[in-house]
Amino acid sequence: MASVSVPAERPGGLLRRPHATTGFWAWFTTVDHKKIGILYGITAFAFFLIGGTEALLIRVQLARPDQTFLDAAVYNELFTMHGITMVFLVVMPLSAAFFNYLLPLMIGARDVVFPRLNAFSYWAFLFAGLFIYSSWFLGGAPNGGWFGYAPNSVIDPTRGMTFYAIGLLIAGIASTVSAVNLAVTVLNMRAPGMTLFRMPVFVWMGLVVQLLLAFSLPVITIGLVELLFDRLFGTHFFDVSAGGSPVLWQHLFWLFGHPEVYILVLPAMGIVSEILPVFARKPLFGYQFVVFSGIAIGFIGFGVWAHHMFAVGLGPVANTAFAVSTMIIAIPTGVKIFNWLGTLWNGDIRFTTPMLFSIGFIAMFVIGGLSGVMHAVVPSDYQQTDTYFIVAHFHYVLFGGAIFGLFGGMYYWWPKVFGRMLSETAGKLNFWLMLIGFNMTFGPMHILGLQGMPRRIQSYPESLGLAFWNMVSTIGSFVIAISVLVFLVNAVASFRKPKQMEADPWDARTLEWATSSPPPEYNFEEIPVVHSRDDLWHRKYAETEGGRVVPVAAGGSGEGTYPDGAGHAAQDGAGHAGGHAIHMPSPSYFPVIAAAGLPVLGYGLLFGVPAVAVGLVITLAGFFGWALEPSAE
Amino acid sequence: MRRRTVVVLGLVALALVAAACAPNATQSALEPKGPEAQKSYDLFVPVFWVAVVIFFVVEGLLVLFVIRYRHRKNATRIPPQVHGNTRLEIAWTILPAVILAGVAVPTIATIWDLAAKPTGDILEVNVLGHQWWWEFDYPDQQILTANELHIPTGKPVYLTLCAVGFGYGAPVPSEGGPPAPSACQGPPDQPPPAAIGASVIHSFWVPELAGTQDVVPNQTNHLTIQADVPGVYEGQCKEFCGLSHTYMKFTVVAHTPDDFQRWVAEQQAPTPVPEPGSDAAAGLEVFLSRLPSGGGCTDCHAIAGIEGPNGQPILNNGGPNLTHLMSRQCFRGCTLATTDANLRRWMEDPSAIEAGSFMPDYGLSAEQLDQLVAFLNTLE
Amino acid sequence: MATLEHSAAAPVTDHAATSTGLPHLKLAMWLFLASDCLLFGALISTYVLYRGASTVGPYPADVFDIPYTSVSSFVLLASSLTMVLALAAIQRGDVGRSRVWLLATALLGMTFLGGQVYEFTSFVREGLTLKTNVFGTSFYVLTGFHGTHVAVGVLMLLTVFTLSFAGKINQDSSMTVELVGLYWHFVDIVWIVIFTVVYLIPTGSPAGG
Amino acid sequence: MAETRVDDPGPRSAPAPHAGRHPGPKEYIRIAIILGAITAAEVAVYYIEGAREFLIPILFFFSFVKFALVVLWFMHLRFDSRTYARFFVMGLAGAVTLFLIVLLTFQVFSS
Repeated sequence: MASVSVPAERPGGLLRRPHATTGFWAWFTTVDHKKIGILYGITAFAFFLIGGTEALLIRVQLARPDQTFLDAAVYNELFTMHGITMVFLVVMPLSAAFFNYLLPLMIGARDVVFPRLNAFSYWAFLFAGLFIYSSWFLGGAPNGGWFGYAPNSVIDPTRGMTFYAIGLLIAGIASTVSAVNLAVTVLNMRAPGMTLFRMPVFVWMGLVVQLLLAFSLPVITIGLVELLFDRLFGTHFFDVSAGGSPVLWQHLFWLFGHPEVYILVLPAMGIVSEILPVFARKPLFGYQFVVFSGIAIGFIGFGVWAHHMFAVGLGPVANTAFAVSTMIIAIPTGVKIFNWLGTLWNGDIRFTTPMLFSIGFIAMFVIGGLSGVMHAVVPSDYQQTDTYFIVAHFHYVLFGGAIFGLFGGMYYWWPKVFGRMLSETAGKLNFWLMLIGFNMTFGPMHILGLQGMPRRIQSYPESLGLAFWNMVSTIGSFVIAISVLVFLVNAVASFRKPKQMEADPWDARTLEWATSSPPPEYNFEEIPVVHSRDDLWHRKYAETEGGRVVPVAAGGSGEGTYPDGAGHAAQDGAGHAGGHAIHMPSPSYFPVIAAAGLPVLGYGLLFGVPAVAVGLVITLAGFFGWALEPSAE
Repeated sequence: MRRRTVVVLGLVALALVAAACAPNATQSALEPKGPEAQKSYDLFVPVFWVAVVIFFVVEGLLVLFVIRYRHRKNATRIPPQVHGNTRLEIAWTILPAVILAGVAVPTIATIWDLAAKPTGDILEVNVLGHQWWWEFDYPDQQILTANELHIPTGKPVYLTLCAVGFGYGAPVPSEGGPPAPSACQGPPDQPPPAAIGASVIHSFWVPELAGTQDVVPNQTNHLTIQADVPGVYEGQCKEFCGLSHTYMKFTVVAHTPDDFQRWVAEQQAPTPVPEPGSDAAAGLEVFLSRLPSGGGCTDCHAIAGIEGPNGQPILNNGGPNLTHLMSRQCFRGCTLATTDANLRRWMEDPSAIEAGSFMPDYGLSAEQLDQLVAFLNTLE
Repeated sequence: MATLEHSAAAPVTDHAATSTGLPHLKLAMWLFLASDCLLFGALISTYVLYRGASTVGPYPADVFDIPYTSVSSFVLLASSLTMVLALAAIQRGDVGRSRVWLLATALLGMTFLGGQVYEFTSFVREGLTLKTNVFGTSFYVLTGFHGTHVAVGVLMLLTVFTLSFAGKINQDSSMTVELVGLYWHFVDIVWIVIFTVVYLIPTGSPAGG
Repeated sequence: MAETRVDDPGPRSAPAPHAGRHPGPKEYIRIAIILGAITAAEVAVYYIEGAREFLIPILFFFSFVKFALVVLWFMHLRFDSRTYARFFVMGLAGAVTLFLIVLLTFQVFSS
């Protein structure tokens, strides 16, 4: 299905670069980090709706004991796809959307360092997602859990786990490429004066996440390759009868899987660290400590993977070591939370929707963090592992944490991206419904787990007395669904409004608010020169000797005071005077072509060698055209 | 804000209450019934309360600040731009570290405690994880049974766990014969059990008696369980192990030492021979015969003391050993009661009951089914 | 891949200043190589775990031909030399000589690949396939992965070689050659490790490990 | 994550295309000869019966030296900015430590 989009890209005028930067087809050839960010966002949100629907089906099946609404096969496919979708096709790309759109703006750059590579990453990710989902129609979706434990994932007779392996490999390529791209962007593309310790925390978290990706993805890549070879070519990596070890897969998976947790949550932490200061009207408390704790979390995050394997029988030495490292990682996490509290302290807090989501993030993430520490208590974890207690824990981290943060980010930057405000009323409704629904759904799961409900079971007997809280949980999940609908309506409605938005509606502190909303294609007419952290704020406000803060002459009204400040509010960036002077990279056909080859290659591995060759040819053709096409129009 | 906190706090409070006094929670980690489970529980409770305290402190501050420092109508004050405070930073780095250290010490002690093999008077049992049922092998008692683990109270039971694939048969004990080798090691002339068939990872969990121990192919794990009071304790496979993972349950039946000895004696008693001409005898014929489809019960199931058509001993090949089947309360991963109706339904079409079942549908006639049920009923 | 990006990076960064003072592509390439370390780390440790774990032969000692493999190691080392010479030449602006060294490097790389193909076939003849045992499985996948890296390198070298005739490679664009060089040397150091860990270090008893 | 200490000139500095002069062909050839010699030595040690018990440490030492020579001279880490080195060491050290731990949990080295 991926190849479907190729004909549109037939390299007709070979090596001549497309010009159009507007219109439908321009989306396929764009290399503009902002457009690519929007593409990431829309795609990820679409998958969010699908993954959420899968979750609802699971909840319906579990609403009452001994239900037969879904049979075992479908149920296993659903919880597997729910996990894969939410982790790889929702939270990761949604974070990528924010990184793509905002990192260049926040550091005062005109684009990422390798714009076409950036486009390639997006298309590869999209095709990976479509590839995995095509499995529903081609003999069954993955059914071995998102963690795909061997040997079960190897001996499963359906094609599902082969789709899983190939799909995640393609997604992995996409993420690795964009990780290198964005890391170099942050290091090398900063505006004059934007030293590392003047960067917004969100940019810092972006940098850390890209490095986590760069160093953790290769490990799962090898794990997936070994799984794939076992399934396709009869190798024995995880074949016990030949002396293979199933535990090797667990190491390779969790060596990636744990850093992945921080890959998912650090972006949200960065977002919250941007939103809190703006609406508390104070700078972030203990900037350096928030940054360093973020780095520490990323670093220690590589040393805790075996706490997912306490019950495997690694022996007391390993369990002790990983219990300790796991407890240690709680410390920098705590530092972050206390600094956020410090930011709120003595602030002048405005309860806008972004702020509500950020406060909700802190409140919920604390719960997830605390239950996390309880898992580090190994003997206690012997009871909790693989029960709904764990499910509750990581949903408090990844939903109460990541998703709340990302929603806050959407409300916060929506006006910047689309030049229109989301309705605050609908936003608040969205927040409260989601908060209540979320706690109704996942709070009871703590109890269920302790009462003896294991994970990944299709039903449970009446006798275990699990019925009540399961029903509560199911009802809660539908409340969440309603809150998401409210967001959808809000989003659609916002496009009914005219595009009338000043550059800096929130009276914010960072560079992206210094240019028009939406920003012109080239972001800044003149690359700003940065003099301090929260540079924009310092251009709007000054401090008297007494430490009183007073607006500077120019404004504080929210008008940025850079050259090319908020001048172009209404119009489209491309269309104005200064614009033509600035030379931006031309769109290109080749990223999408190069990416389109990958799923074709994947189908080839599944359904017959010829397609492998075709896929390789398409991809190589893409890259050669890429290398040879002129750099400008 | 208040509303949210109420929801949150309410849930946490409920979590403890509801969990502590939940109705017939027969598989609950919160009701330890033996020293091993107690050790986990004794760590869980204090850590939980520490967490609760921290929770109230942090969320309390959050709510306090949010209320205290909310923006008030037409207040024009811009708060002082405070950038941080190193003393505070040091404080809230060290304080958690100290608390965690306090948690770490007993944690580590207990890890090693639980890992140690119990000494003195213990019972040893091999636990074999199949897709999707549990096999229990008592090497010293020469008993091989399934889905029901019988143990004496007040005595540590040291389990040796291994995962085996379809086609592996634990060596059948035969009365009078030489003691069968330990099932997890397998017969000397065979490769180790895990290396046979397509075994997958399972996880042995009976929360009221002990924490989880994974059952991993090509790896022999150990777990100590102990029950202080007689009773039936529910257990379940906790690691996703394929299509019918959900239905891989088991029970641990704890007897007083005397009752346990009685049970052992029962299990060791020779299999009664059905009197000729009875339905049961006909059922035994069906059991031993090659069925139209070419297969037969004895391909997988053995019964101590019953020999094959031409006198050869029957090996268990992946199916539960049926010796004294009717002394068990349940079968099929302990999700069906051993009633005539259930046995009949099961033999009639296993995969109708269990997705992906390894037990074939031999298209048995109604008469054959009746005879088989009659025969199985003699296996008390 | 990074090399292919070269042209696109240019327009955005015409004001060629970078915050760190380091060229984008070189930074990217080093980051990529750093991440590739973990790729091979995973493969090599898989091999170390399985080298002695096979339940049936042939075992490493039965198939390895050290003299033969050491020759291929020499070839790959030599290719590293020709690669740096190519770089030195282009940095001097001596396109002609650089071209020759690039071609030499590519040829040496192909020789190495040829050698690997021959080695694989002879192993298969001795009864060691991907499916024989965990040693075969982990050996072929590790060395095959490395071979693929070499092949990609050869492809890049030949591309650069061809581009040089189009006058696309000159003193100013010596970065392209340097990047291909970095990649190529990385492939070489990976082989240095493989040669020691896989070939030279003797395996314990088939049971052990 | 050492890279956060990236040399960080506040205002932009034009990139120094080849920070620190790279060595010339002569030095490259010298290095290559050393590399060849070591490889020869490796193979030789492999066949010397006497060296059996020291074989593994010796081999590791040799390959380490070769590795270092290529990285420092051919890949210019000795001459280029430390930032590249920081990245590379991050990956390398990470790989070595992580996978050593993994192999240790398998008791690979005990036999």
